[in-house]
Amino acid sequence: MTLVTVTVDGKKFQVDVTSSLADSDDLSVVCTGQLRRVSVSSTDSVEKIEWVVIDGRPYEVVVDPNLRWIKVYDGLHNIEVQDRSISFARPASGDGRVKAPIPGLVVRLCVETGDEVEVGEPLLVLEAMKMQNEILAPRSGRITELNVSEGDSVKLGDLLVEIS
Amino acid sequence: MTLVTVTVDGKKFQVDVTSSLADSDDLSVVCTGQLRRVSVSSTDSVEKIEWVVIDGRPYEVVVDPNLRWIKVYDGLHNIEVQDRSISFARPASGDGRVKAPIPGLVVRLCVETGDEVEVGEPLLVLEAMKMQNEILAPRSGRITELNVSEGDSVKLGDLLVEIS
Amino acid sequence: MFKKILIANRGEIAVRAVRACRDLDIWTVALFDASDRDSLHVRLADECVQITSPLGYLDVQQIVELALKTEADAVYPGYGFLAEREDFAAACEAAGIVFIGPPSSVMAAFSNKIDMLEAVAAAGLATPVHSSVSFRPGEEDIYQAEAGDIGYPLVIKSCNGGRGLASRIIYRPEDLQRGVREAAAESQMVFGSDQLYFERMVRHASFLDVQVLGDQHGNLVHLGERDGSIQRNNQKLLTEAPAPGLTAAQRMRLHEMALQVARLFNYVNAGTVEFLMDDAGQFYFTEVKCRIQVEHPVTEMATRRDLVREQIRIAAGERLGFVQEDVRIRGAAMQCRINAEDPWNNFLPSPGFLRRFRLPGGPYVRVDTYAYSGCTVSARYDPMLAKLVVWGETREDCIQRMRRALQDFAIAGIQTNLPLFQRILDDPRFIEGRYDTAFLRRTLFDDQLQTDEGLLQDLAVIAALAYQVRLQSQQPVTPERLLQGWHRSSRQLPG
Amino acid sequence: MFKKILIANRGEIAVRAVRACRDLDIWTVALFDASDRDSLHVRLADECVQITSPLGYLDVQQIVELALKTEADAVYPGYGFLAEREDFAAACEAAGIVFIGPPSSVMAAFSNKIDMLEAVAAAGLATPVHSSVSFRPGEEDIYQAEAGDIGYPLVIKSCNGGRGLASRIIYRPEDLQRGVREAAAESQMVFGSDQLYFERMVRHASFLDVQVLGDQHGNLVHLGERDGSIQRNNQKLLTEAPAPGLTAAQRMRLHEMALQVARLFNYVNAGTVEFLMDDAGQFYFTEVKCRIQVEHPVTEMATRRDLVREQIRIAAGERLGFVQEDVRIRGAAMQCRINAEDPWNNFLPSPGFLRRFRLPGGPYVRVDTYAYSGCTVSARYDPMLAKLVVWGETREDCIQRMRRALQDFAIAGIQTNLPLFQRILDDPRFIEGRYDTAFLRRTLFDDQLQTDEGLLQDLAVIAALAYQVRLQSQQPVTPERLLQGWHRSSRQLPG
Repeated sequence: MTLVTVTVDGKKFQVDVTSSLADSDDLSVVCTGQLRRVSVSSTDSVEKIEWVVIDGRPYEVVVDPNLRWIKVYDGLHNIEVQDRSISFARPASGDGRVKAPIPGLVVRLCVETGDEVEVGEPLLVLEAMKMQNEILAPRSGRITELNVSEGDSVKLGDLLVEIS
Repeated sequence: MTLVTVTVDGKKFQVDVTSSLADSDDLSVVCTGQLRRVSVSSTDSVEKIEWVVIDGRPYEVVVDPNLRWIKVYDGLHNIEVQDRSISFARPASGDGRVKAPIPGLVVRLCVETGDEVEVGEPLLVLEAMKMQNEILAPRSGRITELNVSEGDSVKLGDLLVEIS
Repeated sequence: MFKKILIANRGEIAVRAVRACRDLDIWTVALFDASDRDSLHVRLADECVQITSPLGYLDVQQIVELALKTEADAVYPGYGFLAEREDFAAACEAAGIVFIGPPSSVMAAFSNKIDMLEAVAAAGLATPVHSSVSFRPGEEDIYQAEAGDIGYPLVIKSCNGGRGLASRIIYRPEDLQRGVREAAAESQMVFGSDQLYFERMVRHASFLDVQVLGDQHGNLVHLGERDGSIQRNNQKLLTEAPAPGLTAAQRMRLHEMALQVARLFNYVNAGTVEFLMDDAGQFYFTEVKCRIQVEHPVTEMATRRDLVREQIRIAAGERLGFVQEDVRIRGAAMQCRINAEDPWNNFLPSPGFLRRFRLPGGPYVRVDTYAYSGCTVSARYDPMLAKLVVWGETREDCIQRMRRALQDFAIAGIQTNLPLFQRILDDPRFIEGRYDTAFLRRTLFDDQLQTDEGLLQDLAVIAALAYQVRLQSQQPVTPERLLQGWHRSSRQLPG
Repeated sequence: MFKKILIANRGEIAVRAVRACRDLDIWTVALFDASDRDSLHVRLADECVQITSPLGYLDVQQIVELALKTEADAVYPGYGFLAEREDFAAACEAAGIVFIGPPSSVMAAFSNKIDMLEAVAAAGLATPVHSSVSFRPGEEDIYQAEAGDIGYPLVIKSCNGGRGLASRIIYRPEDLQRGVREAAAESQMVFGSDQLYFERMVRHASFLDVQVLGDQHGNLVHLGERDGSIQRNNQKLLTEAPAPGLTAAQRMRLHEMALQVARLFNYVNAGTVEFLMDDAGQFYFTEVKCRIQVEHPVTEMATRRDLVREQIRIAAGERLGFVQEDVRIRGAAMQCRINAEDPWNNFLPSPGFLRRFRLPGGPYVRVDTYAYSGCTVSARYDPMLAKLVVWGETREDCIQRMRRALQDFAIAGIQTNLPLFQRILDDPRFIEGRYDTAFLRRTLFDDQLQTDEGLLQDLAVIAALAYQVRLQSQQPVTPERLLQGWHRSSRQLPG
């Protein structure tokens, strides 16, 4: 029995998974008061969830292991899961720590420590796949940390900039 | 350093693998006196050998884990590997024990224990994939064992008949 | 046009149908049994519903109920299963659901093979010599007499049959009784009746299909012929259009006859009028297939018409969007029926997990399949894995492109009959277009002839490496697997 | 005809070339750098040879040497890399190897953009207003004066450039200096020269390519036009044929102009004559592309001519197999350029392991790609993952089929711009064929508008299940991944 609140593209839904996954591959889930019959390709790991059938509606899906998004036929949808039973909230997405979303080469810095930046403003330019990619500020604030300089090559996930 | 005699579709070749696989993915192999430069997709396991480049000739391959055959662009080739260094010979392929090559249902027996059979003669009919499949005698001889009867369903590899 | 179509089939034709519906912006409902929940036709559909009947895809009643439950306004039958079942078409019509195919009244005309042959013969077309009456396996005196009149070799056929199922070629009188018994049993199993009849075998025949399309407003066209002579167990392994062996005059006559037969039965929707041509160039009408055929993409490549789309449009009451003069057959098209079976091991089925499944590509190459990398090929249904279809400006280009596409097709995890096609395409008689229904039986495939020393040496190198790899990863050789299959001695001629 | 062709390229065009050679029964040699050893073009080729130079696929000298070493009698350049390098064509010719493209003498005529524009203008065709002299970044007084004459907005272009590389649109004088500096640097990097010139920007333009083919015997034909107006960073994302915005008269005039330009330069082999059309319907000649283009399959689908095959045949000295009257453009064709990048995250590249890669199929759908399930998309080369091309009897059918094919395309492991195309195909202006080069910039994509409540609820159910699965398999949430990317706030208009 799992009770969660799920936010999908900004809309909130109450979802209760009433049957445990061990039972079978046909599960009952209550979403906003309505009972859903659900079958799923696998319950071993999030990566293995690749198709789901809900009340006869089949979905081929890709689920982010960290439950930030789900990809279906019409593209990507942002999600956020909040566990009501253990009232544990996942961090909001407005986080100010900007990490390298791809490995690449820092070809230009657009800000310095102490600068005030607006959301969407370019912070630096990362070159990868023969393209120059602007890394934008996820939120407004002041640059409190700047961990790279031009010419640095960075790995996936390296902390580049922190905005507070 | 591995010294083997390989029989491919009935033709014998002396092959010496001079460099150990650990070195790199570029290996030197001597085949019938000629040095070959070889690179291979993986040397972790036989299943992972999926492409090989020999002196600039690329091959996409499927290798039977038990080294009975190799599949390339023009189909299947039978092989037999004999290790010269430890003079260990793999059993000949004329073996008389006939195992179920697919799971299925025995719908007809064509022989009884004690019968004399010629190579290629039908032993029994196995139904799978909506088709009736004749299992043929791999060699001539006498039926010394008959482990199934009509109506039996058999698993992959079950011993069906033995010919001595 | 329809809002929602239930697809009463599985595998590649169900996938094909979902796509055709999407191309018309029609909602689809996929049907699946317990073993098919994960299949591609289900994944691609807008909705899916499980068939729980033990009869599975053959349960007329449940399928009609599910169509009503899901509010489908039409049902697409595909081929096989219920596609040629007059009672299914009737049940759909009774339930107010459109059956995408000919109306049951038209199908009824084909339900008795002897009557159909007589009707066509009465219209002045040649048909194979056949028994005047039908019989059941018990009526030996009847069928012995009939067999005597017709002479050997003869073909035992089911009165209700089709798709070559339950048919046997008998060469010698002493084989007749067993043949009749077997055919009757199979006919009972497949078609629910053991009524049989005989046809005299047409030797050295070409197997010619003419594709026709008729709408509900009396418009009828043909889309040229297909040569399906390269068969094994009545399965067309390789099909091409146009048929290589026809003169322009013969071709025109063939198409004319096909239209004549279709008119005779007031045919509606997509159908195939089938003929045998003997080595004297004489055509014999054999049957009409009241459904889409496995080989339809060959015609689609040659004419650039989407046959499944036309089936749906016709069933919805629309008029044909074109007339005979608009049908242009350009270049040559060819289809190889790729089965999950091993041609070098007596065509044993080869189900299992598809570790690698990389489709051939490039211009004018099309693959219709339900399979994909990482799926499992079930042992439960027939072994057809994919249909590889190519088109070329000339027959020569087409053959060369097919050779290339066969090489491109990378499959690991199961065995397939790909190598068989590579050998067919290199056979001089095939290249010259001189082949008939006996081609496969007569053709001996010895792959040692073609393998050059260089390739064998490279294979030896690969084997040696694989051996060393196994030594190092010390996988024990399990005797069971060691001794299973792959005896060269069991390699033999297909057919 | 050639015996053996070395393919001096990688990725999908190298795969395309290997297939075209196989279709002509020509032996192929694949070139690969250390990172490409495992790539599809290597796997499919008959031979392969490694390029060890740090310049990789750009090393003229080593590639010619390898062609000689492998005894190739011709080299296929594809697009990008050395395809438009006159010196490469010359080096091949000097080494006695056929360069499959126009002779270097023809390419020379295009090496200086200003001269080329003047030549075309002299022949009486309209060209964009452009600077009369070229300049280098240091010569500010010159380019300020030129900019004054031409007026804003203007386009900075490289004299030696192509493919829109090293070009910048400048709207305000104060941006000119920085723009020139950047363009010069990029031009130096890409084309080895920092000579620049200006063109006045043609606003609300349509980007029209006319495909031409000329043999060595003076025969020249066009294969119709392509509309490539839907661009981002000078990359044609969606291309269609025929161009939706042309009247029959305009179309005829456009084709005539293209042939006129090709004749003017005695063009040989496959090429593209490019024009801009302003909102008044006036055509401006811009450049000639001396190579196969990324978008060539669109023309292949519309005309059923194999352009790469024709390139090879022409280079081998053969005559065109057809005349202008034989070229029939039937129906409509469309290509989506699928990139490994995330349109909702500022188009960041998304390299990585392809866990799932299932191609769309069915009639008249073609995918040109180097990728396959289980391969790794390298961060080293450009993000083009696949070219999805479809054909339809009408433009409407074509759009609907493309929608279906985009839904069919199953990719997991990386992000792609597939959703962007789904939105383009639903845009009313696109559906009506009313769009220009500003379309993407002007189009706002808000995917919340289209998602209905039902889908959102089902997604919530899936998310809840995934959450429970993760609880049970207790995978810890690694802060690093948790905090990376996917901020909705960073979603913004493409372009």
